[in-house]
Amino acid sequence: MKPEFELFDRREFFGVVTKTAAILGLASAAEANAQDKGTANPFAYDVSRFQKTDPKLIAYEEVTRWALPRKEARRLAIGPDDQLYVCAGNYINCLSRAGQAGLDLALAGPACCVAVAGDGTIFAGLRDHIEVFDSKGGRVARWESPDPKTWFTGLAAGGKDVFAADAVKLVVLRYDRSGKIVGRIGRKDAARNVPGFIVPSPFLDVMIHRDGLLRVNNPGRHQIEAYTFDGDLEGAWGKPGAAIEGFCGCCNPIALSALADGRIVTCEKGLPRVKIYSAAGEFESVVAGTESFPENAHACTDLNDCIHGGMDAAVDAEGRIYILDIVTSEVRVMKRKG
Amino acid sequence: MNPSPLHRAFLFTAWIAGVFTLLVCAVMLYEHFAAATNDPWKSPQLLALKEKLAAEPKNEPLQKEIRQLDLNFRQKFRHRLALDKTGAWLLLGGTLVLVLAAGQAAKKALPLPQPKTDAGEQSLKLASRARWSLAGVGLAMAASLLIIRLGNTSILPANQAAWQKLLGKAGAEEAPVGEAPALSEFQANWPRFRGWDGSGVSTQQSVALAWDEKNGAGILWRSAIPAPGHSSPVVWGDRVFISGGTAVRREVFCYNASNGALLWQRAIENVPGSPPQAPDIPEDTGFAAPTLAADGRRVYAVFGNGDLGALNFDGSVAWTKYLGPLKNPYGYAASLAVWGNSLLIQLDQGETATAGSKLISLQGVSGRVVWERARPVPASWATPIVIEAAGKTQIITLANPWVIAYALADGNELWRAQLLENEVVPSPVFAGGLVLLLSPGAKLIAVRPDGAGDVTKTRVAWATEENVPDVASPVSRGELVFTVTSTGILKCFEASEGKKIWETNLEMGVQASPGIVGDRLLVLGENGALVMLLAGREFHLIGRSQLPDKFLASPAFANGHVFLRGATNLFCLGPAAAKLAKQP
Amino acid sequence: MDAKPPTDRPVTRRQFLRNGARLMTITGLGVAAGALATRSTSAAWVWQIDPAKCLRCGNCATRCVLEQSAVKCVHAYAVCGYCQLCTGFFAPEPNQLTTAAENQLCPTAAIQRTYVEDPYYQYSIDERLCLGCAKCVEGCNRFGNGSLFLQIRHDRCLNCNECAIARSCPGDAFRRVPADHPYLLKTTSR
Amino acid sequence: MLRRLKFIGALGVMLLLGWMVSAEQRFPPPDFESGYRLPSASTPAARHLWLQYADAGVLLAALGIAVWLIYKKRSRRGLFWLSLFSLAYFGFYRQGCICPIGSPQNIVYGLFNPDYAVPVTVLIFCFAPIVVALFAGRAFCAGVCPQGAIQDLMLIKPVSVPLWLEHALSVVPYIFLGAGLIYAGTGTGFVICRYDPFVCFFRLSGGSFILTVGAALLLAGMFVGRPYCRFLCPYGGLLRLASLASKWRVRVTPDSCTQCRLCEQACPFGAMREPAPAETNPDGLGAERKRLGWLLALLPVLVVAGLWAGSKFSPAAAQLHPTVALAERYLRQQSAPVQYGLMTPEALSLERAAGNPAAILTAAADLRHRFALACVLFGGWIGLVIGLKLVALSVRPSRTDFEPDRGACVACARCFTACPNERVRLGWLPAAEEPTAL
Repeated sequence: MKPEFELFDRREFFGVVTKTAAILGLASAAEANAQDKGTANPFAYDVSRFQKTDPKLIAYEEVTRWALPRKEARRLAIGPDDQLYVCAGNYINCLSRAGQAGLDLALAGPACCVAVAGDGTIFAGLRDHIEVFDSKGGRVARWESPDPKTWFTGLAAGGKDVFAADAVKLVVLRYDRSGKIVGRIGRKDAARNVPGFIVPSPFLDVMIHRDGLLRVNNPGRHQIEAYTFDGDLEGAWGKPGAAIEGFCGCCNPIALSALADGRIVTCEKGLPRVKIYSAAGEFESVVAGTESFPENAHACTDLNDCIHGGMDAAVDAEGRIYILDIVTSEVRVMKRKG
Repeated sequence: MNPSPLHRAFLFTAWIAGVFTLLVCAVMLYEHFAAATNDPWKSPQLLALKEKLAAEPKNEPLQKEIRQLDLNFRQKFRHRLALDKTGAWLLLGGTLVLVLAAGQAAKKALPLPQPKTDAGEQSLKLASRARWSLAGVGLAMAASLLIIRLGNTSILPANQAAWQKLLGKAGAEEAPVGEAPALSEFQANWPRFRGWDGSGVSTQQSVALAWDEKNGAGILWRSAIPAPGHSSPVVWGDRVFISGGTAVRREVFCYNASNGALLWQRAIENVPGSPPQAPDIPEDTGFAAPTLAADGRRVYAVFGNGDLGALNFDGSVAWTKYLGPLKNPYGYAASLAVWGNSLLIQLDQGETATAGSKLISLQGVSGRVVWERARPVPASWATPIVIEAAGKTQIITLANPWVIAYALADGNELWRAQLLENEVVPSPVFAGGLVLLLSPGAKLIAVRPDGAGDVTKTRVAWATEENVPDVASPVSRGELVFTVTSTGILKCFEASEGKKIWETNLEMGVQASPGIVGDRLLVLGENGALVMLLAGREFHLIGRSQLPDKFLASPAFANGHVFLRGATNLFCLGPAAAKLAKQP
Repeated sequence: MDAKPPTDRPVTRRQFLRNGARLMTITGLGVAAGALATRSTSAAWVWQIDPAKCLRCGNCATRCVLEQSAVKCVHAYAVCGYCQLCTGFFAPEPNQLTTAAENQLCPTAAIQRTYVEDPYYQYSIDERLCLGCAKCVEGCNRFGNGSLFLQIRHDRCLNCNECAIARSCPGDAFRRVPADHPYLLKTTSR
Repeated sequence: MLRRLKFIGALGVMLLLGWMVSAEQRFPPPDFESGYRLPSASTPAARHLWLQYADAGVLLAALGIAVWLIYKKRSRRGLFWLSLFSLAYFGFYRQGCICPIGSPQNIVYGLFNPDYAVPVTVLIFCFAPIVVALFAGRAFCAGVCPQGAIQDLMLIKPVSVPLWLEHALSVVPYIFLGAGLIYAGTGTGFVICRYDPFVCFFRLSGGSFILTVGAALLLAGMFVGRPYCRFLCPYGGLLRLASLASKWRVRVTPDSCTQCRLCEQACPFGAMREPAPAETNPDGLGAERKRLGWLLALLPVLVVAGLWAGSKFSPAAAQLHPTVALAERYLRQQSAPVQYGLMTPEALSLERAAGNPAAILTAAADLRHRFALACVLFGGWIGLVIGLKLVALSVRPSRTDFEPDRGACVACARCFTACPNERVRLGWLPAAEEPTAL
């Protein structure tokens, strides 16, 4: 044992110094390894494999696309004259198939949905009421809703009836052309084994199919339901799933349209994609996959919710599909390959 | 010395504690590294199984296996957390024992006297050694700086010019800025709230008005205003601009200055990002309270819902921008300021705590944000002014409690003073080298704009406690300051030291800020009474006229005319009617 | 540094210098304090996450100085759709809509799914289990209404002078907020 | 333009609340039939304000007690227990933040960032120990600082560091301080807190790097007394300066020094200084004077060199700021794309930058500007520190007794009992055995 008090012991001192240095070296090495180099995030929510679509399934190609004159587009419809009617902001725009702007109807508030009847009558759905214009754009009528909470998100106009989908009250209202409510379709009703709609976000759509039945999307149940005008459930199909043949996420599909031969076009948000199913509900082909809507796919994650994402589609006489991207306010015109 | 049993005991304890501590350390380290694969969200095994299940969804045993494994891992995880906690405490305890025991073991006896060494030599040697080793440290420092410098390969631009180029690229489609109209042009017109410098003082030498108590004679023309609003007229050349709007639609109106014809009206709408549902704003303020600004090429308008738009003089939309929802209890009302090529917006909102207030400088041509500065203030309603003082172009902003001056060029703060209280509505003016401002209802204050940092103590020329206005701004040519309260008390102060010279009661409600043309002071009453006085050291009424409307907006002076925005009509008064004027 | 004025004069001189230095320092501190008086507050600051800026990168789970992060997932029930198939609760491609491990998204099963009434389910966070990894937040935002979001829980946060997560936050979502309004919650308005 | 502000003030407040709900109503939750009511998210409150003022109170009290123990009681034992208390309270109970060591950063940050107002408690934590040091030396280090206490506790077998090395390394804290302040002023972060080696022990958790560093320092601390306090602690540097001008000072013995050299090794922190040699040979003196002159001339040169070096250093220094780093990564990504993993912080931050490059780049440019200035000052500061230390080292000490160096002494009171006079005073030795000076 060495004497307690010599001035200082170089060996011991430098020993300590070197040890410390060594430990520090090790530490920094450990830290360097600990620091992730951006190679992987163990908590990543991974849907990347669903964002690529198998090209063999894609049956359509983009002919052209044009930006809309007005922002905040929500839905579009195609009139008898093959004109596009887009509700955007507080307006209904009428556009030619080439995207030439025509009629420009101002509304009291933001438009949520639009439909055009065979005689050219235009129905504009606002949050809580419906405005009716003649084909020249002259205001004809204003139909109030029965409930203050109402939030119309889908419209369909037939010969004698107009159907309005109310996403809050979870019902499709059947109006006659005079604006009188003649029926309520789709409300939960065990007796008629109607399951009832589940609509967590403002995307309930309704359309009249050529087979004379209504088609309504039931996003919460991931299915499409067929109703008679009187509200009898005639059938339903569709299953959840991020895979291409299913309806992804919590609440899809969000919009419907039909081809001349009765096949059904569906739109989804979250993984924005447009697909075609047979009238019976077999998955058939893809019109446009998630990879073709980058902004839209992003919108949901950027805007911190998916209420502002989404799209709508309509089909013209030639079977071209017009896709409205409500994030970019663009319309894409798709036509069948070959 | 031979170690006592006590000493041995301590030594022994120290050893035990040391070994124990090391063991605990080892265990914890092992756990730490094991965690790399054992956490449920990391385990490759579990992930693989889940993949497998995706392939064969009906596989019951596989499902069971996954559940079991997941449970195990989660339990392991909780277990590890618990272990870490206890481990840490054990470690702590172990170390404590180790230290205490070892400390006792290493206890020293009282030192023995040492032989004396040559202190002188010692200290000299020491000093020189110390100096050299210090030099060593210095060199090491320099070396490490050098290494870091060399190791760093920044591809960010090194100089200002390169930055500008880069930012230009980043700014994407950069419209050519173009040459701003000369200052003289701004002065000849009425480009913003209270004129080119926001002082309410006209550059024209005189205005000839007709006086008639009953039906306001001397009105050159009047035109109906299609939409409600409180924004004051701005005038450029032969155009008069005002704004109006409601929750549904917000528009800019352009009139012909010579005959009052409505040239065009354009709605600012479909602004990207602007919610379709306009916020609720009190009637009193409405959506069109902020006054427009014009720079000879475009007119700019901001509305209470946060929509900002630039229109070309032909009425076409140049660009629009959404400033975000404006959290303002009475509705946003600060007017736009324009200076050269830049458009300035004082966007004070919310509470100090919510930190939403900012001052924004935009490029007039493109609407691109040049700079943006956060402001530590709650909502305010005063309009900023731009002044040339102390060799700098300064932006003077008022809000409770700070008066803050920013450099126009880069938005950096120049000086600030804690002078204001309550809800700040009156705007500042710059006259006679002093920034004159009102602490609503409480004080008239003059600040020398040549300070830096916090100048509350140092640059306040004078402050006069008086019942001063809480809405209308002051007006001054430099030697006298005039203020008029909401109840019509008109006061005149000495600009040099703030002494009150005279005061009178005009017996009318006043919301509009007064203006000065030549040696005349114009005060516009809420009920339409237009009063002209001599802007002098003693009270001298020249004339009083009655206009058939209600007036909240401040008058504009241009082309020898006076433009007044009423609740329903836009008025132009002027010398064409001079023949009926009985001027003193 | 232990600098001493170069002098062999009597102690009083050094004493004098020392007193001078002390006086100057004290006045200096006084001035500093005065200058700061205008920039100081009697209140305190705490860290908080701005949900609108959060990018769900997972740092909150790994970077907190606490072994169990002080950041937890918070649920704004008023914004929730009470979905049967909650993308914040279920993995992207759930095998069945049950709470079985293989279907859950949360790595620690910290989300409780309770039946309310057909067809609605309530989802609530068990903070003792939550890591703050934001996996569910991403799921909810991507497909749903974004009712799940991260917040710093002040019963756990040590309020470090420098927040280790804030330092590494890719969204620059952390900021100091007044301690009397310590949360930035999502509401039905925006 | 606004009417009757005052009168609708109350209304205004209500409308503000009104704004909150009416801004843009989102899609409502389903209306339940079962009478289910929406729960609301719990919001545990932050630590009470009064508790923070209580902390400040404890600090002041502890400082007072420390001074009393050092100067009146002259009791090492008392200080030991006080430091144990501080370790328990400020260390393990308060878990570090906020402590005086980090507080100067808050103040600088507050000065250069208008959005951040410095809490009063922080002002107290920063200034109180310095003021005390101006009168009574480093009482804070002695008994109040938890970081100091934990090291002091670990000290088992002191090895005296050679004095020359002690001197040389004593400039490091000032350089660390400089770095801490420029990073605080530029809003980059609080590096002094980031690299505080002991807080992780107080919290019983921390990053692997800092844990290892802390452990290493503690191990070293078993032999080298208070390594952090002596060679790193920036706040210690401030207190060192303050105590140079302190009114009272720690003395080995209140009575006269008998030059018995028994206290020579009593200080484990290398603060003990021996009396200046009486005899001085004139020629040597001349040489020293000349050297001093040269070093004084060198001082400005060093400062200028520092300024220059600093200016070169600034781009690298700016890299530590997240925004600058992001701008950097963004530009690199433009030229040479890197594939980052799914949803990794890197990838996400890049997406953010791509969303609005102009904003990020403008901010980065702004910061680079700030750093350019800050780093020049930093460099100059380094030059100044080293230069002054050189000068100080070339000045002849004029000590007549064995006494602890004013700056270096942490007032731990260990040396007191090493002095026979003190022992006599305490009655441990009979006066007869009082050793005479050698």
